[in-house]
Amino acid sequence: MKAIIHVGLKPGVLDPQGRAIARSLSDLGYDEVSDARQGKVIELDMSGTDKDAAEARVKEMCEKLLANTVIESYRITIED
Amino acid sequence: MKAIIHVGLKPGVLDPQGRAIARSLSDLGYDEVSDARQGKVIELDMSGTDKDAAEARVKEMCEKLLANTVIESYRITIED
Amino acid sequence: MQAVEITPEIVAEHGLTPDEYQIILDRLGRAPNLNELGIFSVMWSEHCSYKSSRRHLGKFLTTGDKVIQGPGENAGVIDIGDGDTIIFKMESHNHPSFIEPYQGAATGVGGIMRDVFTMGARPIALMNALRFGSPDHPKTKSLVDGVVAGIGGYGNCVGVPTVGGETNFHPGYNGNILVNAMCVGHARADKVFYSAAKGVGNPIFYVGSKTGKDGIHGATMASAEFDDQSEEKRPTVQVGDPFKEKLLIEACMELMATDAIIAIQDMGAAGLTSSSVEMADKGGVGIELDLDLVPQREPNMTPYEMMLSESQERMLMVIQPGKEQLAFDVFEKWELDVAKIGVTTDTGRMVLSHKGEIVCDIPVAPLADDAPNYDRPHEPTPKRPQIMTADIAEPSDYNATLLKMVGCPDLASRRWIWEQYDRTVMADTVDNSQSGGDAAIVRIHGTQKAVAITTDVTPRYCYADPYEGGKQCVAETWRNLTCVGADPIAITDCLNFGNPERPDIMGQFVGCIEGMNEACRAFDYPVVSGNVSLYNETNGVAIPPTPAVGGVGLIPDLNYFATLSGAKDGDTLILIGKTDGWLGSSLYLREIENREDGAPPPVDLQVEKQNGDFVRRLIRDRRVNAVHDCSDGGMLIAATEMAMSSRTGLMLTKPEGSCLTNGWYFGEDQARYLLAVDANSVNPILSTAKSMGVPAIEIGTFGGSQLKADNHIDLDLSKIRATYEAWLPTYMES
Amino acid sequence: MQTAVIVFPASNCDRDAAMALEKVTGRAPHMVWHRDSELPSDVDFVVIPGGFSYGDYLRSGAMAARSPIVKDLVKRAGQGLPVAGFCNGFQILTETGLLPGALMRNKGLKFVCRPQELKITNGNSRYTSAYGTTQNVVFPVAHHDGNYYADDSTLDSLENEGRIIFKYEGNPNGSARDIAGICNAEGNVFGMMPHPERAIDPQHGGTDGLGLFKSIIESI
Ligand SMILES: Nc1ncnc2c1ncn2[C@@H]1O[C@H](COP(=O)(O)OP(=O)(O)O)[C@@H](O)[C@H]1O
Ligand SMILES: [Mg+2]
Repeated sequence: MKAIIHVGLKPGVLDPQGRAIARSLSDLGYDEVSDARQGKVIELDMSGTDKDAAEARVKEMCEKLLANTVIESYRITIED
Repeated sequence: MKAIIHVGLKPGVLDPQGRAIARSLSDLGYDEVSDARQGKVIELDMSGTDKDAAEARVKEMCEKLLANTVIESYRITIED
Repeated sequence: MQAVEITPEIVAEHGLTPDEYQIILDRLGRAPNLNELGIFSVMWSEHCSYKSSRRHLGKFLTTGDKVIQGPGENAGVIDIGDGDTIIFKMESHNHPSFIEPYQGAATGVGGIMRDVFTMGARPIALMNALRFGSPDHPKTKSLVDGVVAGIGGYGNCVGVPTVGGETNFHPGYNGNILVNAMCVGHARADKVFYSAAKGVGNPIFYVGSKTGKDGIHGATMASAEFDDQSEEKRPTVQVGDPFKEKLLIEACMELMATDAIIAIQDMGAAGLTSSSVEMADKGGVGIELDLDLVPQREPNMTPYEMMLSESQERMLMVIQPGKEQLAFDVFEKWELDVAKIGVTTDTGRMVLSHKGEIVCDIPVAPLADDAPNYDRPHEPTPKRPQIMTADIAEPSDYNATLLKMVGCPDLASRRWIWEQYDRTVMADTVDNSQSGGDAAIVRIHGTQKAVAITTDVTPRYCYADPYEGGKQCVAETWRNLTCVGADPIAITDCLNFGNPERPDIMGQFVGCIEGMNEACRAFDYPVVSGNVSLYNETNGVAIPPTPAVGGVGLIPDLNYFATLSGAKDGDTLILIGKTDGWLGSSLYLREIENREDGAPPPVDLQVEKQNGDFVRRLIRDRRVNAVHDCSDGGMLIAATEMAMSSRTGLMLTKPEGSCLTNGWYFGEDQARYLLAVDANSVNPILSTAKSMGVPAIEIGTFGGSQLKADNHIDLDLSKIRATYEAWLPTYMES
Repeated sequence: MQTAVIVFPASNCDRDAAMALEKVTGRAPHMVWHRDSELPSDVDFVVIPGGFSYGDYLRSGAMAARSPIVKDLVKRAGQGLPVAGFCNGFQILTETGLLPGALMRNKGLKFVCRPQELKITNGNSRYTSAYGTTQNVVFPVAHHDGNYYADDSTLDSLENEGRIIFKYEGNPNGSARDIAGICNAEGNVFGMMPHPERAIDPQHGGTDGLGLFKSIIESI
């Protein structure tokens, strides 16, 4: 199994990185881009076959280590 | 429209961040995790309605700025 | 505006007592609206108003020959001659760092830098004083990791070297870590800027980042005691953008080189509220702001949110009429947000408009003048009995004892920390390969002058006896500056304590201040800036009293300075100062005997001064090769550090008639220094010392690759070094 | 002899680089703003300084490499103008493609600042000729993304063509083959992670960096 975790800043939290990307794209002439945000994706290779159980474990991992829930939120997808 | 770009290290390029995550998870007792990789997601807010045209532009942005193709590969998804 | 009825609950949520609220009602002659209440609440919070501490801070010596600006401005300013000034301050970011260590520490660094460059100084050095809980506590490791990364992440990016600091571990900080950051900057004396808004009708400019909803109520949070729920509440912490900060520094420096700025003030805690109120109050003017013009990060922000937001990297300035375009040009060049958001007025009122309505209209003066000023009851800390050295058993194995000491959390090498900080950027850090020294040395760019900087406090002494501990922390900074050959000039401080509403805590606070002040007066070493952090307490358990002191001195000529490395084979080790073998409240007692008791070593300020002046004289006369003071762990630890740093062995000989052996090695008697000198300088130095009444004795010889002491110690220096270097990385990587 | 230093938003070693150039050439360099479209015509040598251009957001050096001035820089470098990048400057040079490979996050994941011993692996290059018989030098390192990566065939050709100019003695960041500094095939473009400009004064703890500046200046 694979767990794919998207970690992004919560709405309202300053994303200096995203801003700088948007700015740089507009300098390069990509005026159609009005805003940008940057987040992380973490991909885990996992043993086991029970998706629900895996999801619960991954949720725990996010709370403990993978996301900083003071400023970040996360989304988990489990794939075969 | 929204463009979602996943940028990850190419296979064969050592991913020190991914390794560190896998190690920390195993230290925390999550033995089911055998490996981890870390990548970036960049989300762009874009004007326009033509998805194919947008995709072509975003591809250009990736080649020019958003990914370093010496070490990274990318994947683009366009959403409404 | 939607009218919110101000209930007693809302008042309490704003941290205002019924009495305080009554004063607001009296001053306004009506009930405040929510915006006005918010503004009063942050201005009258402990953090902004110093309501529990103000009357005691007033006791400090704050003036002197070299003081250009004492406490009261964003940072203190001292004169270092030739038209140069040094501007510096220390500040806490304790609570945010506990909740989100990386961003908390990072924004702490960013905030203190703004205090310094807002006064016209280019930041040239950063320091930090850190206290963590017990290494065994489950949170400690990740807090250390996050805080250190945050400090480095911000300072490194901005390109200001982080040159030193201190780090301690103690269970007393398990629930409340301390992150104190200090910034030192340099400005020409005719280019120092102040915050008093002057004149009427002058434009007010907002520059820097946009305002978001960050850390609203942060200032009140920093003044409220923690309970176990606060981790659940997860208040929004601010995120720093060091890239913006760097641009802001360069843009401010560029505009400051012109005559466009009348007054300038960074937006720190309580953001736009405290910056605008302070500027208006100091200048005795009124202020009118149109909040629609404030650059906003999110749509539909309310006046309340805008006034209370703690978004980082923002400044407020009063611009000379006619120079508006110049200001726009400079900030636009640096790609920063810039807006003219208001004007100064002659009404003495703060008037805010938003979407065509007046949303706040209050007199400025009461916000500052009527801020509560409490005389909180305080009980002196009971004196502890003195512990007799003879009552402490001697260790059976001094080799093992020394290794245990150098490898203990409070003495082990901090390399793992300081290698994450860029210490050499700006290319003025002197002797950059050496970071275990007593004080950092940073050259004034383009000159042969340098500032010496140190931070110190020994909380176990302050806990045992606040008054003696208060004297000691000031004396230790003075001593550390002396060790590098600097003339100590002035200090900043960061007073970290528990809940001031408890008389025992308030007693610690008052005791420490009085002790510090006595030392400041004895050394003519004034306080020019500082910060108070109270309510560092969880579930009724307070941190040990921790008045961190940041000392700054001047090395007038870099041809004459010293560090703890530089001892050569064949050099003699001289001990300056008297050794009684004081073990009460010592690190030895704690680490080896597991006891944290006894009176701390007394500090005789006259003796400190006499011994220190003597050592500085020798450095200036280039008669010493290396210098180190004796502090935590006593003489043997100091001598070992000198040997390790100088990469040469050392043979110590205990003089006849000296105190008991464990006290001789590990006693923490004050006012002591170790000097490495050429063998042929020994007699002249000893005889000069004698003639001046300075205790000085020869206690060892450098050379070889071992550390030996009488028949007690015989260890390879490499083994000691391995133990010393191992603890922190092993701990962090376990 | 006229030198220049390019200044990006959040360059922070620009002043240090200027000091080093002035010390060696006796003349202050031009400080060239990243938004300019052309380098001054009289320039003989360009330094891209260290720092955190654009906050190192996205990837170190990525945004700076797309700045207006860089177009002209790439053109002039192609015509043989000597260009050196230190630290962030090296990252920018790899991002522009003037130098091969990429600089990834340090293997230990931490920022690392320390005096670093380096071995001169090509003493005949335009950037090392003044070192004579000296084989090892010490420059400070201070970076978070200094882990040099290139595929094996690139590494082999760098090695075979003598384009690896400096290697680490005791690798601080996990760089492939201990690479600290490399040059292009023509030898005029050079990049390294360590900071020679922070080792030009006895008070820095050493003056080993001077040789590098002297070498390139003498070669012009
Ligand atoms: N948090 C820190 N940041 C940077 N340097 C530190 C830090 N903590 C300790 N150091 C450095 O480690 C050395 C030893 O610290 P310390 O034991 O507190 O010294 P002293 O006893 O002289 O006060 C000093 O050079 C200090 O600057
Ligand atoms: Mg000391």
